[in-house]
Amino acid sequence: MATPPVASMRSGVAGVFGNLDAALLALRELKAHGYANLTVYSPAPRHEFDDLLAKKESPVRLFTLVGGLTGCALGFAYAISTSLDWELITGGKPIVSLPPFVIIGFECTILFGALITVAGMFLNARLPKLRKAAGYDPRFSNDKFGIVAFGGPAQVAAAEEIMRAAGAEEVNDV
Amino acid sequence: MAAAAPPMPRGAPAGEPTYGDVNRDIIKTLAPPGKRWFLGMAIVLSGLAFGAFCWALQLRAGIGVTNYMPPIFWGTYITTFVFWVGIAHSGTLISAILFLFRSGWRSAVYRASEAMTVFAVMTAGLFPVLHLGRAWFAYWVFPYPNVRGLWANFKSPLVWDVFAISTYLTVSATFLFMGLIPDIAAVRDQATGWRRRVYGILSFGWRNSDREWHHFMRMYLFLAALSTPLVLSVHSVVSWDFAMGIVPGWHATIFAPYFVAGAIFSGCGMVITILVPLRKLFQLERYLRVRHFENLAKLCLLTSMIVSYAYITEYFVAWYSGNPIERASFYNRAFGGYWWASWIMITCNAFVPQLLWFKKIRTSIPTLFVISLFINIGMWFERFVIIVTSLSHEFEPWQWTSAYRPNWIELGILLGSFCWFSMWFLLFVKFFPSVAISEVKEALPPPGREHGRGGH
Amino acid sequence: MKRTTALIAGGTLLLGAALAGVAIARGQGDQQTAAPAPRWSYPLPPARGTGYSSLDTAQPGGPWPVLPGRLRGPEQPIFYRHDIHAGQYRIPCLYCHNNAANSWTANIPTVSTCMGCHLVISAADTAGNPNPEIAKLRDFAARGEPIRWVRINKIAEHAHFPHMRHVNAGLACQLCHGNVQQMPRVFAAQNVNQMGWCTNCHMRRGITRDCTTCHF
Amino acid sequence: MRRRRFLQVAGVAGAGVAAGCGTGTPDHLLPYLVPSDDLVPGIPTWYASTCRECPAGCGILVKAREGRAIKVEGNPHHPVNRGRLCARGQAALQGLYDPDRVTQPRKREGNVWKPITWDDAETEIATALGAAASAGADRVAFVTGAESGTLDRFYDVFLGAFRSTRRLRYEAFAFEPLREASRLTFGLATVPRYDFASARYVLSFGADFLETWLSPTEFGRGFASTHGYRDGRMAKFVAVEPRRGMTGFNADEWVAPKPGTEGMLALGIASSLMRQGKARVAGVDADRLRAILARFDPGTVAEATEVEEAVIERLAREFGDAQPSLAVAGGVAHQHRAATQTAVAVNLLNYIAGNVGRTVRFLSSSPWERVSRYADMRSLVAAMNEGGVDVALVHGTNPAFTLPATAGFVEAFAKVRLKVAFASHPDETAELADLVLPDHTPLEQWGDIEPIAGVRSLVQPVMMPVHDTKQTADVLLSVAQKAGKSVAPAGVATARDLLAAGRPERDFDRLLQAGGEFAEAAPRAVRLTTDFARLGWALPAFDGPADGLVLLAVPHVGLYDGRGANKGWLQELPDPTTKITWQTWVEVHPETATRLGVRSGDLVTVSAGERQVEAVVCVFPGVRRDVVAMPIGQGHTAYGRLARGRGASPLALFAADATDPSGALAFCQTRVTLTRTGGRRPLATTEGSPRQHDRGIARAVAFTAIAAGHAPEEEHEALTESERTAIDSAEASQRRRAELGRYGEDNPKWEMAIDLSRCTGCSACVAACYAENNIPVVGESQVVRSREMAWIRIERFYDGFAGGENDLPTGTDFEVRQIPMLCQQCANAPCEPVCPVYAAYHTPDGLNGQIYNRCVGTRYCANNCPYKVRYFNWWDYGHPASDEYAFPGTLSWLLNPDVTVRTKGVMEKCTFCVQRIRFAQNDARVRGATLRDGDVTPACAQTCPADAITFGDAHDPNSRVSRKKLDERGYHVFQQLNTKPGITYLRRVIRSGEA
Repeated sequence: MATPPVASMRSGVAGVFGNLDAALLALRELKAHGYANLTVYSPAPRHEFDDLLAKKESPVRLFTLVGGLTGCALGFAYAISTSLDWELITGGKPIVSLPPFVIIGFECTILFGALITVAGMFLNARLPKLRKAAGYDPRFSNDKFGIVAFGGPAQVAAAEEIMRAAGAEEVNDV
Repeated sequence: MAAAAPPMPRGAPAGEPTYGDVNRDIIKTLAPPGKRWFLGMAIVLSGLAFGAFCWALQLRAGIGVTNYMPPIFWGTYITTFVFWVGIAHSGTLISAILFLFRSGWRSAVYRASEAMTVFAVMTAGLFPVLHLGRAWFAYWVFPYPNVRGLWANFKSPLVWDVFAISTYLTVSATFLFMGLIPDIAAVRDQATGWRRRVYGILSFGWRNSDREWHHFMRMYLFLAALSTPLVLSVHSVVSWDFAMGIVPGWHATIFAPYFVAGAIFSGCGMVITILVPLRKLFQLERYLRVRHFENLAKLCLLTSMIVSYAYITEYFVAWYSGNPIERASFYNRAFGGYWWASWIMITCNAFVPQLLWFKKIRTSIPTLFVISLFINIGMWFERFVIIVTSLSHEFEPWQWTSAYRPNWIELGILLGSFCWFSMWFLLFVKFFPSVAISEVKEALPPPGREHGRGGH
Repeated sequence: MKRTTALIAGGTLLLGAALAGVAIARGQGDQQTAAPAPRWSYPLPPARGTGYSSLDTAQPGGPWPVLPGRLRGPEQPIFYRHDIHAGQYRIPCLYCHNNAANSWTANIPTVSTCMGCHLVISAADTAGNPNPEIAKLRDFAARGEPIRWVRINKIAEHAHFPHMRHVNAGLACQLCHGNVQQMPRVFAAQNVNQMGWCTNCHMRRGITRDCTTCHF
Repeated sequence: MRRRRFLQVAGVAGAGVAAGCGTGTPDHLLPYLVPSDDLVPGIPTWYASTCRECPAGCGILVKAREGRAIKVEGNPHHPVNRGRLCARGQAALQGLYDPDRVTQPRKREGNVWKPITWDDAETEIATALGAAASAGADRVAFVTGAESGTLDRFYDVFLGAFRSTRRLRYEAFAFEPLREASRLTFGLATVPRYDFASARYVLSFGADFLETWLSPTEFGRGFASTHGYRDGRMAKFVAVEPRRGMTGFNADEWVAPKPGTEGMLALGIASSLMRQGKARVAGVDADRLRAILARFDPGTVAEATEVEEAVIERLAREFGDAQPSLAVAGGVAHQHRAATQTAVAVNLLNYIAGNVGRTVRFLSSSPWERVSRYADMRSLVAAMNEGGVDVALVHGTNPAFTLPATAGFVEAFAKVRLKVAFASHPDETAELADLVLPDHTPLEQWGDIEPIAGVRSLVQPVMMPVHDTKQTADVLLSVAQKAGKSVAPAGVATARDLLAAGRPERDFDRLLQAGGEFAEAAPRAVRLTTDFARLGWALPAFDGPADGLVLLAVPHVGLYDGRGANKGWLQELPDPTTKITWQTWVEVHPETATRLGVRSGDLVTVSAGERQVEAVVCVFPGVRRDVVAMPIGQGHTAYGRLARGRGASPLALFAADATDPSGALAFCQTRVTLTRTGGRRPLATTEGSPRQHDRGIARAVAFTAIAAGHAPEEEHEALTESERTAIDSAEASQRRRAELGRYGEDNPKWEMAIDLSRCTGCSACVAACYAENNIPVVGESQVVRSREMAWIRIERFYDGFAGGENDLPTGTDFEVRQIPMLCQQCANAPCEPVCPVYAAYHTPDGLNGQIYNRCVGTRYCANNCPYKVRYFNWWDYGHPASDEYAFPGTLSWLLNPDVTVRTKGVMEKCTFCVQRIRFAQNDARVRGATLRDGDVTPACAQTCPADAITFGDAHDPNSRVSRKKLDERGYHVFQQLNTKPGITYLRRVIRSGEA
């Protein structure tokens, strides 16, 4: 990884950790020092980071709920309205036979629920990301953890200190 | 691409891999394909071409080119349709249901299973079209606004099927792809040149950040939660294709759970059938461990028992119902013109899996592979028995027959379907990681804790 | 939190709407047979544009309607001008196509029907030569040869259309065939094989839409 | 009525294009030149004529659309058939449109056929005839089929003009024993009129009167009306024959005497009748008869016939008690060396029971009197062999096929200098001829025949000739003119002129419109003569080894003597007895089959000495253990694509000189041995299981029970109180839904009632359905795969005997249950809701609609139909470019333009002839009338000779079908499935045991 161009004003630092505990220590310290604008990179989801970052419950679940309900309503509405559009009796069954329509409703619930959940994830996770993320290092998808801290020059310097102290293998400017 | 790594020793895998090992070993599977891969692809494509040729003949002349004979209006195609839908199911079971149950062992095998699901549904989805008398009007079963003002009959189980299968395909493909995103990102970070760009696009710019993981895990959980009822519903709906009919031998309330269990059974069998060569060829012994196969074998044994129980129940209910037509149908199933199909089914599905009670057999990969082949054959015959023997011996004795046998056109299309499936799978393993990188990592002790407690 | 509430409320609303729709729809299903469908007159197809003559100045005995710049429809063995016969001279459609009133198929008039008038009428020019098209007709009649007209309107063979019912119900021929009286050369004004077009008219007039009315 | 020059309205006739999309090629419309009074495009025209498919002479009405005949139906005013028609009559159209017809005159030059002009051909014949006439008398032979009426007389005149009397009206089935027996017993060499309708008891000694015997449609109607159960009454029918064929299937009892002993049994019954004092003869006749019959005491007869004494006594008692009764004999299959004796014995039996003059009546004449005898044919063969015939004219008959090879016709015919075949089809005889002058088929001809004395039934062309053909009489007139002979009154140039001669044109037109003059002649009284006393009453001899199996050669219901073999409908019509199509089979008793080690589908060589043929074994319980039977009609070497090279003819096994006292060829003359060839050929049968496994499909009830007022017992045990309550409440809760399948009362609800006690299984309905609904003929290979398309089929189950569920009966005491199975038009149809695209749905008038053009071909509906009456288009039968095109050549002309021709991949099924319903409804609306009961009749009900099928509006309480539905014998097939079928079957009533 090439070192970033030296700038007089650096907006943040990225710590590269080869050790989960070191990364956790750094994160805990940074949090304790009041750093709010932190990004943690982890090759696999680690609940330890979540615990430390104390995030709010992800709103993705609401998307699921709304998607599911919409799908259900659309499924039923579709089946019922099209059946009524041209009334054809089959097998002596009512035009609007709800039991079979439950299946349509159900499948639409799942379909819309799933697709809107995915859409919700994309929205909330700010995907797709078209530009390079500041401080990202390809090793973060391999075997290194990363913490990127942003702030004023003083904060950044302090963050670098904290990271190095915690055991960062490298601390790079962003 | 990763730099050349020291070759893995063959035979017993070394200890727990590290994060770095995982990346290296799995991304290595995407290395440019060798001769064997191209040979395999050539075989698969020629099989597919033969299947396509058979279908072309059928489209040109009519379904008459098959050996279908009334009253057996459904035969090989619907059998194979149900077979492939069934195969699909264990993939979702392993990826979604075991995810919800937090079964850690799934992480190593789920990617291949989920891919198998998608490709199996893609294969299955061909058959309802293939078997149509007028395949070129297949789109009429979709309720789309049209100039005739006609819609689809939502009371028809076949329309339920349309919805179930297309939902299943969409959702399982989404689920597979969502799970792939972090891994694609990992591949991207190792790749160079145009590959890097392509994987970059496919990864949607995934960066492994805490925000991404946070929402991703939620989404993944809900997808799993939605997939679980979906997978149960899909095979239930497929079973209702039959159970909603009044054909003796089809018209049974047991069909939904019976079919779901059978589907998972056949799917687990197919997962074993696929993973054994995959593990061998890609030297993934460190990730696909005997433990995983043993668990799959246990799942096979469990579902085999459920399926066997369903067989017994079917016969019991036929007898206990006192309905002479139902009884005749089941008597015919076991001892009539298609006795051989029934006994192949029972042998492969009920008797052979009993061997899995023995740990020695469960942990012997070659034996498991052979048993899995038996399961595949048995489950194909299960559908054949349900469809063909029931139709051959319905209400009207004047219309009984047991002369139907698949002919070369039908078998050609059956072969074509296996090749179609294999083609997608072969492409998949060369373009995407067939073991989930991030999930395997998640299950491993993280860097710095390798000698501490294990993952789960 | 606000967003959450909104989302839940929206979802509930949608579901409620769907359920209400079900309720209303089911109620309608019961009434449908009782309530008479409104009679609704279908607009006649257009009579202006490419392929149409203007009849404003054409009077019987007067000059013929002026041919439009571009003719539509296939060329026929005889340039029979509906705009003169049916338009300018107002010969009723059923005069020639008389079977439309009593048969499933409407007929093309026999050569002798044409000759009924054209024995006398020759639309001769100043030199006394009959109009060349009429001469062609007379040749056909003299040779005893049927005229190979090119078919314009053909309903698919899986649909059976009783002309006599529609004619007897007082429907204008133009409804399906377009304003033939303004067509120098006949063309298909409507795609008569568009089922929705048939059923819409049936639906609006409260006529059965049962499939076996036409398909058997 | 003169058919003006017509030109086809293109497109209307183009029903050949299947349900699909518009065609790309431009269509042309060809208008008529002159408007025709009786021809409105789109509206059918009906022409009255007479069926010439067999000598019975049924009256027909032919429906023509735009100048093409598309359907044949019975003429309701005709005294022979009263509007009904058999399968052969229905298939007359396929003769007309046979793609293998001779299309133009042709002349043999060496081994090739060269076209020739009519003029040259006529000149050549005229020259040859002139030469023959000058060479001597009787040097011209003219062989026709059974003819009567004007043209028949004309042929004689024509022949006379060339100094010849060698005129043969040759029929393979000439019923000579009947004629000879009448001569011997009553002094009249004729065939009496049999009145089945008034007989209260029918005994048939091998007469297949519902199949090919004399006039099957007429007899079928009469038989059904007396044997059909109504208001506590029905006649009993006992079949006495070694093979139980379709006619025997309708018997309440089957008595199987040893082959050849039927006559003896009849005498035994007559003898018992005398001794029981039930005889209705007195005086000299009685004494004389008593003396003759004394030898035939039940004991002796029982021993000879292998029929129990008690049975003989009982039959005699029943036969004597039922008044009047009727005994018949003379079926071709049982025409052995003593066939005349059997017929005489039966005549005596009728005479003793007092039936002569009641159910057996002698009219002034019968068309059968004039039919030539086998001996005449043999003397013609001899004459031809001796070179005594210079010119042979053959018209409307095919002796080269229907005579046994040993008769030497082919060789003798070859010696004739000029052989002229006036043939519509390239049959075996035409293949041997020097000149083939294509004849009009009967539907293009003029003529008149006299099926019953006093009835003049006219034949008139129903359309322009399909090909460059000419009616034989017209050719002969022109030949006579060229030869300078006068054979007709001045001014007569055509057959039509001959017919109309001496009648005003208007009068003749009126006659044509009616179909003829139907004043049946009065019967005449007859007295018993003594000629029969000379008979020796010896049992017939059979050739072949004593332990061999007696071979019965059975006329085929569809193919008759082979003339139907190039008609797809008749080839594919399942034989009513064995249900086999397209093939030649040999019927073997189950126990004999076990003994011989053969199974159904085994190929065997059937050998009678040196002569042998190959056939497929069909294990069949309707033959005695010592008898095998083979159908006549296959084994053609010419005649067209369907007939040629198919199957074998049992006639090839016959010695030509084996005759009975009347001189008739013995069709039952030899014992044969069966040897397995080792090969197998799957039977092209439509039969699945021959047993109904107690499923209550074709139900029956004993006459004793129903006449005593017992309702037919239910098929299941009585319901308990709680079951009843549960069912009732479920039904109540379902009522509103159940109504959905019925729609409102203001719509009609089309329903059908089928009286199984009338249905004879003759399968005329099947052929009618093929004709009406453009059903494709699929061929042997597809029938083997059960892919036949017949929308209505006759199922035939063996029942009423002790034995396992899968066993075939081995004794004679089994019942045959026949049931026409067609779409039941269920109100709760299982086929409808499974269709994803609404191609199957319920119409407001209670039909189970099937919209071909919407069908995508999932075939779920067929799976879900418990009656299995849905048929799938496995191939593209309707597309001319398809390899499987079912309507090649001119066959496509018979397509009904009112019915869509189905494309490949769609499901089809019986629609209750919805096209007829819609036509009738539209017609009524245009006329401002309302439909009355009987205005709509589906093709099957229309043609049913037994009038077993009733169709109508079940919402009209006064309709015939509504009343039939309430019959105590009514039931629905698979009632337990709650499909609410629209077809009510009325149980067959079986009058077995003592009656």
